[in-house]
Amino acid sequence: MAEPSSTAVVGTVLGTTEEPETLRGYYRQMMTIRVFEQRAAEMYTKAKIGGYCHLNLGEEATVVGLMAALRATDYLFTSYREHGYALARGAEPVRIMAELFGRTGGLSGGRGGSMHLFDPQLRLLGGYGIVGGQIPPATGAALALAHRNGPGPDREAVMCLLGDGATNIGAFHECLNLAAVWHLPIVYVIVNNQLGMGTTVEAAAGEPELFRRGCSYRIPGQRVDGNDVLAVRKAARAALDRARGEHQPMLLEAVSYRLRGHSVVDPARYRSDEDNQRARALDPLPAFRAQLIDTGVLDAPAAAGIDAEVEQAIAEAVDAADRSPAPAPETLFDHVYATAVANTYQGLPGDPVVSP
Amino acid sequence: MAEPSSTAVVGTVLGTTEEPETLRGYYRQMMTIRVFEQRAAEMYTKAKIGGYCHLNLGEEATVVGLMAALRATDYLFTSYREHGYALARGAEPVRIMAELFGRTGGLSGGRGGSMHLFDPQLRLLGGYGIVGGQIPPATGAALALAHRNGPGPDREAVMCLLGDGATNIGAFHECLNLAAVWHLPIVYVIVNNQLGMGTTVEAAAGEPELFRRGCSYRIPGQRVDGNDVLAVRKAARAALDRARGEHQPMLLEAVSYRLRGHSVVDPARYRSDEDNQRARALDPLPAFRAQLIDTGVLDAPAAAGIDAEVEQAIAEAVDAADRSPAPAPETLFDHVYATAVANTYQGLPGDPVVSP
Amino acid sequence: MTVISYRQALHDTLRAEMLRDEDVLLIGEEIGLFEGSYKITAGLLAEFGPRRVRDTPICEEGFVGAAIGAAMLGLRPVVEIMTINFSLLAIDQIVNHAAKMHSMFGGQVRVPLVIRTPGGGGQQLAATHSQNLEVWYAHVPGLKVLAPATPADAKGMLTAAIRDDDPVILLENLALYNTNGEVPDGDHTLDIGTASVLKPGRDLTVVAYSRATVVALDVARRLDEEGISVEVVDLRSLRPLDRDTVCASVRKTSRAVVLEDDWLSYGIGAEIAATIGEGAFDYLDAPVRRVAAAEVPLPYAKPLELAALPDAAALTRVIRDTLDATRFAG
Amino acid sequence: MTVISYRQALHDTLRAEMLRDEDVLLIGEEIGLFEGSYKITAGLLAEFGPRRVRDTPICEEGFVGAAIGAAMLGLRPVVEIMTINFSLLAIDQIVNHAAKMHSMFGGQVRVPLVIRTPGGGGQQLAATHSQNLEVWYAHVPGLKVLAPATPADAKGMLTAAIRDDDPVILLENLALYNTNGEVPDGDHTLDIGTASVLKPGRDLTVVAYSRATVVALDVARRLDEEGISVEVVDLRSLRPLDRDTVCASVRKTSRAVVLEDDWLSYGIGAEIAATIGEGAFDYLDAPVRRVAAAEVPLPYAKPLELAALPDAAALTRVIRDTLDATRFAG
Ligand SMILES: Cc1ncc(C[n+]2csc(CCOP(=O)(O)OP(=O)(O)O)c2C)c(N)n1
Ligand SMILES: Cc1ncc(C[n+]2csc(CCOP(=O)(O)OP(=O)(O)O)c2C)c(N)n1
Ligand SMILES: [Mg+2]
Ligand SMILES: [Mg+2]
Repeated sequence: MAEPSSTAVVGTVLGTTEEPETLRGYYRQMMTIRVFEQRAAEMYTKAKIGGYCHLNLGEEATVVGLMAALRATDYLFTSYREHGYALARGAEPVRIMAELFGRTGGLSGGRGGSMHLFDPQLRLLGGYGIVGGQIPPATGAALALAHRNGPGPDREAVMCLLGDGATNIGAFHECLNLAAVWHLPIVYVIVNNQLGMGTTVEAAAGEPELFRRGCSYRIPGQRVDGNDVLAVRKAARAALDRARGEHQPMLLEAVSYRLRGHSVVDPARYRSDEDNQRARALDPLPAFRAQLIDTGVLDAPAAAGIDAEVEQAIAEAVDAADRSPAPAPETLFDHVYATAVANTYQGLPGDPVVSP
Repeated sequence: MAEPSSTAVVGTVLGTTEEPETLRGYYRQMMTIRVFEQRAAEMYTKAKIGGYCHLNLGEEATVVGLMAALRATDYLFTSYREHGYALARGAEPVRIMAELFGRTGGLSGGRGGSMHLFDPQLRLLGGYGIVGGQIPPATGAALALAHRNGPGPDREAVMCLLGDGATNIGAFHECLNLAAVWHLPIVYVIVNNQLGMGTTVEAAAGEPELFRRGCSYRIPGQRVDGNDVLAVRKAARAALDRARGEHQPMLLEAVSYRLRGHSVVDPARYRSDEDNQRARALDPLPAFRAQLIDTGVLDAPAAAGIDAEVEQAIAEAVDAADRSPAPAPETLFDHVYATAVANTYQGLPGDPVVSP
Repeated sequence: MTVISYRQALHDTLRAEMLRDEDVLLIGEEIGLFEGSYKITAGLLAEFGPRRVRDTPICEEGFVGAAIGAAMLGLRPVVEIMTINFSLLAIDQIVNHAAKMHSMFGGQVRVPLVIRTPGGGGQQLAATHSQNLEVWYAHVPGLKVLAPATPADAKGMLTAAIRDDDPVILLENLALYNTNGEVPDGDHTLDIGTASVLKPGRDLTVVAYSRATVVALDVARRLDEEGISVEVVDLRSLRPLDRDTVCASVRKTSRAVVLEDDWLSYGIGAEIAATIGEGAFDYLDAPVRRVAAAEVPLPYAKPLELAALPDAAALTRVIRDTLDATRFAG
Repeated sequence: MTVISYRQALHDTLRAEMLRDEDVLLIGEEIGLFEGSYKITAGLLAEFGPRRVRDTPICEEGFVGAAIGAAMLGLRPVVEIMTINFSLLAIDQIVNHAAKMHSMFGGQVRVPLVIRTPGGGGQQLAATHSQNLEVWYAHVPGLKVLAPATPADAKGMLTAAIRDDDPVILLENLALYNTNGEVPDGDHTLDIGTASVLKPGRDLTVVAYSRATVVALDVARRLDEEGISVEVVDLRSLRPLDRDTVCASVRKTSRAVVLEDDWLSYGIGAEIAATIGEGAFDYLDAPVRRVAAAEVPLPYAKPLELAALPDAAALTRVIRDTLDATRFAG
């Protein structure tokens, strides 16, 4: 297991130049993700949520730092582990929870579920359940940007998130190469939580310093401490600026550590006690809270106040989500096609194929 | 277009330590490939050969150098541009030409054609028509070797050839990574003929110094002048020795230049006159002949003698191939399965699906 | 109307749509400088430049997926996959992504993407380069799958495909590129999802698509001379499938044969036969027979290739058998 | 005979074959340390070590292709692809390579490879993780495709698959892993290519495979109580397809319904219906109806998922309709 701070890390010293309000805002966002994910786990155990459910627990600083760097006009593609990104990008918690509950009020109308959050207003162009599946469409979105406009400081860019495990799949290679030869405004961010299910980065990758894997396309890489929200933000901003300003792709790696199992149902027995202790030690939330208190940005009561507000807000979101109606069976064939054409078969199981 | 000799090239000075007989043998092999391919092109125009037909013209030094490095016990996987490899590996020209003619005497019984030469005795485990398609099976062959035996100087290794264009496909990435994490005895050789159909290496690859593309897996790379048969042999031997002796994969790049179109039918209009002049200037055959004559290994009459013998041998092979019978239609269902099982449908077009 | 080749019809349509709509762009291997493996895109790089005609490295998964992403942002990419055999490398992006997005994301994004790709055997390209795998795509909701047989339909369907907001697979055919036919001048678009009765007949219906349609028409015309009246239904659209037109024809003729270039078991013809069996059950005088490719990885050697692929002779034989089985007297 | 689960049957068979033959090795994502996404391989890494139980990075094309190469050199790899949905990433290696090699290389190399992979919807895994794409593989000569429904058949077919010298796809099913059944002790192997009549009946034949077979049996047993005698034919092998057993059954019952979990159009049932329409034409009293999944990318929301997937109620309804249509009186 790589020490996230061991190599090539961009450090940031807290405080001085940063508005306290901004920092408190990041804390609130991180806490919102934490609480949301805990409630999601709970709802899963209560069978309010089905299918797979992957949480961002332990990745909150990465999530918030990345989303702070992204402009409203930029586009975001993520893997299936994306609740936190939707939250930090500004989606209402109720709409995410409603999606997890499979309700019409959900971000994807209940059709996508946990792995497939989508919001065109937020330019969140999808969570994707096939490992690496988001990489080609994200690359294509950047192609569309480059097709329409030249580079410039006010241009749009694309951020494509992927897990450490996803760097081993062919689409990663094909698309980074395309981004390089086509000069696309895209930042690929490896959210390295040090595991792909039960597999460590070292077991999976011939070059485990993943940020170096852009070498095969002359795409520069950078590793950042994913538990340091400001370091993440800074590195992501620089990468995005280069992408939009020069139409040059970049590979960023944010190293954090997955706090729990791969998905809600995974007890993570393959992890040792030591691993788990380390996970807790690296947990970015208590660390950030302590830093803010140390530097006087927050005091304990204020922190507790934010925590309580967040708990309250998420609790309300859960309730409100539960009041959102489930899609009616009659809507089954909605959205299969965007353009209606003749003879589309819309039989239910057991219906005849031709009216006799 | 990269100058093959511009970077990281392993040079070799002819002569001194090398047996003249060996050098003359290489010349004969290179000439055999040259003549075979020319006759193949001719046979294609005469419609004795169908489908696609890709020639090794311009790559003769690479082919002969690589095959000289390979031991009889090693395994070879190639792309569809493989006539020369089969020849240099020791296949009788008649059996290759018979395959191109689609005859039972062909290396694959006439079932595979130009792109799919196979010979288990020669451990030539196939030419493959899907770009990059040979990379996973080759990697798996190396896995089988590693599964059965540890490393050692007398062990077997695998050589997997691929084109410059093939380095951009996902399987390249996935398999080099597998070879790295699994420590496989394999040498991947990029036969860089500077074009994939009409596409230059620079247009296709973010890192056009292709031998560097192992960086993403910590696989060392080396570029060699593919027009220098001894340099190729030396680099390939070293790589194979490392593969068999340490179970470490290696990426070798041999740079030459495609003399003609992508396949027999391609007039290569996308190439400039300058390109074509350069191709002729780089042609390894006259260069090697001149070198051998300069260094006294051959004289002009001896060279002419070899040329005539080769012409004669290939002409006989063509004739003999033409005498090999075509497979009988009754053998259509042979080899679809290795293990016969019940109810395999063997209807011809129009046959009923069930005997009534 | 002008008589042009299937290749020319495709080429002219691409050009016309690129002129009409600035958002249409072409993506594929060797479509620019090389002018296309089968020259469909000849001249377009010179006319529209590399921004609109984008050559790609060899990476089907990557460039097809990139076209999907470009389509999500409102461009209208027309991708060429050199042959359908190579589409297997991109199939995760086509089936797990393009086909799913509109529905899975609750109707919030559209994927106006066209994938042009030829199928077909018979050119001695051997097992990996001669496949007809269109049934795979036809099986998948979220995709539309077209398979024109004539230059006119090639134009009409490609136009419709480019203007459609869903991912459309346009299946071309190596053996059809050089065939000629009358093509309507000017704007010409067809309704996706409709079959066409290319030749009316009374005695038996042949259902076909793509190259098989051309063979079927030829056979039907020859049988006409013997007083056997064969109706030819050209499916044109494999998804949606125009079951009504197929069944209406068979209700009239009471006999049907399917001609298809893919493998028999689980091929396109299976669905056609099943559909007829259900939709024209009471009208059917004889079993629906399928004339399809022998179930082998297609060998390179010409005599084996010929033995494996369906042809006019096999179709004619099965038509006669079917008529005989029902004591047809002409 | 011992009663064990389908999961246990698969696990025990893998273990037994690994003990029997040193050349059998397992390759797949998370099959070792993680003990398998669905725990089929639990304990095997501990018992056999990483040489025989090989965890791989996420690279389906790469590791499936590597298994092919290992098989070419005489090993007998059993690959797990986590679900059939991810097999799309490896399909070029499976269909363009494994399926072609023996034939295309003139019979000079064998590919004794097994690919185990579960299909199936109904777990709210949404559109990309709930597919039943077995018909794609069933269409391809050079492959053998098995789809056991019972723990006993899971054992018999996996054993046969491992000992077979061709690439075999063994389709498992998420919904079957926890089902129980009697399994023969000791060595137990089945003939690839044979269907089985799981329950004899007189009035109507239901043809099914995998999970659908279990539903069909259940429905058949319930209808028995009403005096409706349904015969259940479990295909078990999708390629080769045992057409004779299917047709023989329908020649006896004169009515047939197919139950399948895949999409209706161009699904497995299309071939079954076409086969019956041809092979039992003169015996058939009513159209062959298919009960299949609605043609949508499967939505996550439970009510939509339930509406889209075939179930016992739909099968029962169609059986009754079919009997009614032929004025069946019991
Ligand atoms: C192509 C593909 N293969 C396998 C899976 C199963 N799978 C889901 S998540 C996962 C691990 C991914 O690890 P990583 O990329 O590190 O992302 P993380 O889950 O850690 O966020 C795997 C193997 C899949 N969804 N898609
Ligand atoms: C997956 C795939 N895509 C496209 C093709 C068509 N094609 C055949 S050869 C070729 C160019 C390959 O170039 P390179 O790898 O440099 O090999 P070379 O032909 O120069 O030996 C292409 C694109 C193919 N056979 N397979
Ligand atoms: Mg991870
Ligand atoms: Mg090349």
